Amino acid sequence: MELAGIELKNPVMVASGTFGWGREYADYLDLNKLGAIVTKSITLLPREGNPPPRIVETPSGMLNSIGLQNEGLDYFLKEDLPFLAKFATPLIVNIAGESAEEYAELAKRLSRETAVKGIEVNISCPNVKKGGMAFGVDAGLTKEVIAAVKKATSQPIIAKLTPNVTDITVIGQAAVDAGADALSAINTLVGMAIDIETGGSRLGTLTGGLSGPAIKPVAVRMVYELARAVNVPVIGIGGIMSGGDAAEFLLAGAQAVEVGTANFVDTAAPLRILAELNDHVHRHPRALNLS
Amino acid sequence: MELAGIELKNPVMVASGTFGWGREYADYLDLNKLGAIVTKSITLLPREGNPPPRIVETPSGMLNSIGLQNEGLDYFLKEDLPFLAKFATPLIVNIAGESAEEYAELAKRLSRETAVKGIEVNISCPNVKKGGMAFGVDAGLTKEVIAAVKKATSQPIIAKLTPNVTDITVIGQAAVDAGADALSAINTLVGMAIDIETGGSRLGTLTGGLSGPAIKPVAVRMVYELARAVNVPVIGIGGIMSGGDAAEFLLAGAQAVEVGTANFVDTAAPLRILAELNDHVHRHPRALNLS
Amino acid sequence: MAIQEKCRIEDHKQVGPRHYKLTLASQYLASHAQPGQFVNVRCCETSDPLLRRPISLHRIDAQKGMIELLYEVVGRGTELLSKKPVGQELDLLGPLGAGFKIDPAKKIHLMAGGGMGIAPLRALAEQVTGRGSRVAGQAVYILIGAKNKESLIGEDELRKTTDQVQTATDDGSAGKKGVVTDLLLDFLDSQLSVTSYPLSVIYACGPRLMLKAVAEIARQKKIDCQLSLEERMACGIGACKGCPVKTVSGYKMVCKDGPVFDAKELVWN
Amino acid sequence: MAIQEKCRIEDHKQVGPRHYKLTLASQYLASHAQPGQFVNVRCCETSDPLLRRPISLHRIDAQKGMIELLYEVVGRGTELLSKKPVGQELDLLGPLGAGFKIDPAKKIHLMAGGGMGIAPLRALAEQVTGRGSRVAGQAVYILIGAKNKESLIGEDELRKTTDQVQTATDDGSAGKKGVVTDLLLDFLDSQLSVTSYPLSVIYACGPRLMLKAVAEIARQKKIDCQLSLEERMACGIGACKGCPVKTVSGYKMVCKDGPVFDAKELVWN
Ligand SMILES: Cc1cc2nc3c(=O)[nH]c(=O)nc-3n(C[C@H](O)[C@H](O)[C@H](O)COP(=O)(O)OP(=O)(O)OC[C@H]3O[C@@H](n4cnc5c(N)ncnc54)[C@H](O)[C@@H]3O)c2cc1C
Ligand SMILES: Cc1cc2nc3c(=O)[nH]c(=O)nc-3n(C[C@H](O)[C@H](O)[C@H](O)COP(=O)(O)OP(=O)(O)OC[C@H]3O[C@@H](n4cnc5c(N)ncnc54)[C@H](O)[C@@H]3O)c2cc1C
Ligand SMILES: Cc1cc2nc3c(=O)[nH]c(=O)nc-3n(C[C@H](O)[C@H](O)[C@H](O)COP(=O)(O)O)c2cc1C
Ligand SMILES: Cc1cc2nc3c(=O)[nH]c(=O)nc-3n(C[C@H](O)[C@H](O)[C@H](O)COP(=O)(O)O)c2cc1C
Ligand code: FES
Ligand code: FES
Repeated sequence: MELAGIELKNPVMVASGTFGWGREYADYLDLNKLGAIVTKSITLLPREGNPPPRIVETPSGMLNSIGLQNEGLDYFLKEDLPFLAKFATPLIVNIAGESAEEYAELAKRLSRETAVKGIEVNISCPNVKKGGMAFGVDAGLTKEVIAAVKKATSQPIIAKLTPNVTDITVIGQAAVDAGADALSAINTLVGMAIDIETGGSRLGTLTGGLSGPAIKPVAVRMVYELARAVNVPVIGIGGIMSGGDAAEFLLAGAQAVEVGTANFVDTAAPLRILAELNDHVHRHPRALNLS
Repeated sequence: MELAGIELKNPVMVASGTFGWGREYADYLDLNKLGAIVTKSITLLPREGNPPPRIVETPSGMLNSIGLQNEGLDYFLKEDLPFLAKFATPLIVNIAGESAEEYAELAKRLSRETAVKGIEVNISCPNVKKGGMAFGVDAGLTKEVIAAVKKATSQPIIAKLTPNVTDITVIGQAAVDAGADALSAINTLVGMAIDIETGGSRLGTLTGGLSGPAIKPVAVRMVYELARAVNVPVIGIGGIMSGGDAAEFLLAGAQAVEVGTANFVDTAAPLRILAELNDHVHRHPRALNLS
Repeated sequence: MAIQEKCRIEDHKQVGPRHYKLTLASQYLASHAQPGQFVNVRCCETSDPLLRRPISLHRIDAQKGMIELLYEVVGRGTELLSKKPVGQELDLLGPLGAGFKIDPAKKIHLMAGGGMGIAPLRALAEQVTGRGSRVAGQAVYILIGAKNKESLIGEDELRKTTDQVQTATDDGSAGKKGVVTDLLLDFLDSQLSVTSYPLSVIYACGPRLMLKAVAEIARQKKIDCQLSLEERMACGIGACKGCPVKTVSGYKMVCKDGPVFDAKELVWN
Repeated sequence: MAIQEKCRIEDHKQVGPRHYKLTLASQYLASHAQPGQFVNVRCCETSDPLLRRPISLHRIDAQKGMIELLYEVVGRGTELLSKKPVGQELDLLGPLGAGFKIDPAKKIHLMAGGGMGIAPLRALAEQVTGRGSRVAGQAVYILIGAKNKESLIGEDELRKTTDQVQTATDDGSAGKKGVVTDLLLDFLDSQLSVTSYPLSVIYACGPRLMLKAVAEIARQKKIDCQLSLEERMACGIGACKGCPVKTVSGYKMVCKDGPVFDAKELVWN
């Protein structure tokens, strides 16, 4: 199937930051069978990430405050890309920066790589002090970043949106106006967990990003709103654990989905979800009935 | 304890819409022992509410689309208030309207009742076509409604905020500027659930409000943000199931809490939570350590 | 008055492909519950699944201080419930709602159950016949519909209460081929004289479409009819307004005003 | 290579106030796991609690195709785990991480466990001594610290592997009154000649503060030291970057680069 000019193998991809650099999951499932691989966010320079603890479990969800730990673009190009390039699965590289220029530079250098089939622009990470979500909550800054990326690359661009906004369609439309070829939603909701014994945060940072089944109802709603508001494909993300969950996003208007937190619970999640989804679609050739 | 001029019996109240008119729970717990009773939202005229289904369970949460079903102010004053007035527990009446005038009228007529000790202004209900959340996502409209209520009553006013905004402190500050004596947060997150067999909504409406443990991390974060931004007391709401959860909100800066969805799971929830909270506070006289 | 109580599981048996019978010790419920009422069951201690699950009282034995529930595993809540071992305690809220009303003027009791709809009918039949022993002048007829032979649960047990049990299955694998309303129509048309209609009452429980059809039959034949409805619930006690059903006097709550309603009250769409 | 596998519960016993020993059938894990590695266990099928729980391999028996886990109930995940009956299957991911490294040049193996920290030491001791039978020239000493007598778990079993087991409890209700580092210091100062230090290695597992103290002792005495760390985990396989520990070369992942680290690598704060 085709999505915004990317030839996906199927509609079930893996979500940025939850599937490492692919390598980590290669023992557990056949990477060739994924709809696409979306890498963890890459930054221009290496980032050490946030202090531990970085993970807190919450009811039917988890908070993370990874803080975009990664080795930077050069390392990625040298060490990770060659591995990922070996698979028949399209590779979508997720990028994050502290300024529009950084995003543009990342996009420019990545588009030289033939293995890269698309760029997902993370303007929605809640775990960094500069950049990230600060862009994605502001229509003007969203436009600025996406326009800069658009100018820097001819690759398909997916703008990854944050749910921490009053109206996600405003941000989505801004991204489309600036040249986004697709939208993905949602990144994590900003949350907190307090250690009642110490009175401090249960994360090394004050806040983290909430993911997992807990956020699915919010994610489905936002995908529905986006799909009706914009004329580019929407990729649904948020709490997908089963083929039924994936179907829910497709019915809400998504063209494809990304599986995130589920990878931690079940290393075979994306392929199991794909099988369940195919099975469901088979039984329900056409079911779309939202008013 | 005192909160914004209301003499609470303790910091654990019940949340609007989850405790009926008190009567429904009177068989299960001693209403005299609650911090305060917050009524379901009352509107000027009777409201029939939304078509069924109105409830969908989600992972660690639920969506509701009740749509403010209630018999209207006159009925409340005649049938429910006399019952509630019998208890030593302070009564906070939650009001909802379609215009600032309606809110003001409700507040005016309620303040004549000596049994009413405070008014919680619901500008955050996501389940009505007019009014409700439409006010609470807009700082200007928030000001308008709260100012109108302020003029209409000398009772303490609690503005109940919606989490479906980019920055809850902006709305909170607007409410305070307009005269709110306290803020309560959060009301439900807007969510959707789709029936994958039919393709339609699993609710009688398209969207509903997400409540329960799933939303607790978001609620704690917003209470934390509010408590640092405004100089009136904040009441914490969202997914409180245990005394530990309540403690988390108090550590985040809330002065009191409201227990919502937990009432459905455990009819003794508020008093159990109060006992657990007291026990915790006893063991940790002072634990507040957020940077 | 309903209470929230932890009840010991005294027995827990699989009685069909996905069907279980659960016996719980509760003197309170056994003495206070009425046929048609239900309990709201907490199926797990964690927050997923979060809400209680409503289950009808299948049998109410005040003497033994026991109640029985009959349920089908259809999702995660009932799945978790089915795993609970004998000896463990279950958190119940009940008895809830308004049950069947037994009008002493009625002599002929027609009970129609579709699928798991037979669950509350056992308690009702036992009540009408005085818990097992037939009562003079009261006739109880039970009509059961199910998908197939395997999901036709509880027939043998119902026969202990009345010898008038008729069955139908969608695929004809047991009893008559057809649905429970076929049995009802057939019964009314060929086994009951029209003059007995005023002395008769129909009680039905089952899928919505079945209940609608039963209501229509009752309306046409002018027979009193009580229906036990289902709706998604949160509180189960009338507090959340989460379980509405349209009636001639507006929305009523299935958990509090029902689950049993007079068919004449209901508005179908 | 690690795999995700459903393993049958062969035995499941309470061995302490909140402590359990779980025996699982897995030829794969039993043949591939190394002491110090762990498995990531799915404690429930619903989404609350959501994440797997890391548990060390307590025993690894390739011959029988069995592994044992020793764990303490500290929260909801382990609570649910403790309820799993024999015969049920458990979803495991493993063997994960980098375990203890056995350096053939070392002859004296000092193993210090605090609380549940003794869990991986059993497998390690058995490995060093050749699974139960003492190996000539290799001495294994096990030092255990616990809160009190009741939470001193597995001492008897460890004595089957070595007769050199010393214990300490915070309240003195068993063994020496004190903590495990007291035992260690005492041992190094009065039972081991300084000349043996280069032939010795300390392995430790337990609370962070204990490990920090052990590392400091090892540094001062210039004894090789391997520490098994704990951190909150999501993926358990190095993919999420969720379980960092500060090392001299930046953050490393406890799940992948550890859980066992050379003490010299770690940066404490
Ligand atoms: C008053 C009342 C009495 C009932 N008595 C019985 C009984 O005696 N025996 C029995 O087996 N079942 C009975 N039910 C239905 C029972 O409550 C549901 O089957 C159960 O809640 C499903 O829970 P679950 O978690 O297994 O399924 P879920 O995973 O929640 O849902 C699976 C499917 O079950 C259906 N369902 C879920 N909840 C309800 C509900 N509250 N009402 C109707 N359908 C629902 C839906 O179609 C859903 O798709 C009764 C329901 C009500 C309202
Ligand atoms: C590599 C590794 C090996 C381990 N081996 C064992 C073992 O062999 N036996 C054993 O009993 N325990 C072991 N643990 C600790 C075990 O993972 C935790 O006790 C368990 O995850 C707690 O889950 P819970 O749901 O019961 O508690 P939760 O409700 O999640 O938390 C209760 C408390 O447990 C602690 N905790 C929770 N998760 C972790 C974690 N991942 N690491 C450390 N502490 C945690 C926290 O202090 C928390 O306050 C190991 C941990 C790691 C990282
Ligand atoms: C541990 C973790 C790390 C993540 N890292 C990134 C990241 O680097 N870049 C990004 O765009 N999103 C990141 N995300 C967000 C996910 O891609 C996804 O949008 C979000 O988790 C919601 O989906 P889920 O509920 O299926 O996990 C991360 C999420 C988690 C849980
Ligand atoms: C069934 C239901 C009905 C509600 N009705 C109202 C209402 O009438 N007015 C209102 O201000 N909030 C209403 N709420 C929101 C709750 O008061 C509360 O803010 C929210 O549920 C979050 O808290 P919880 O997670 O503890 O339930 C309702 C919530 C639920 C679940
Ligand atoms: S379930 Fe709450 S009113 Fe019926
Ligand atoms: S738990 Fe994911 S990297 Fe360690």
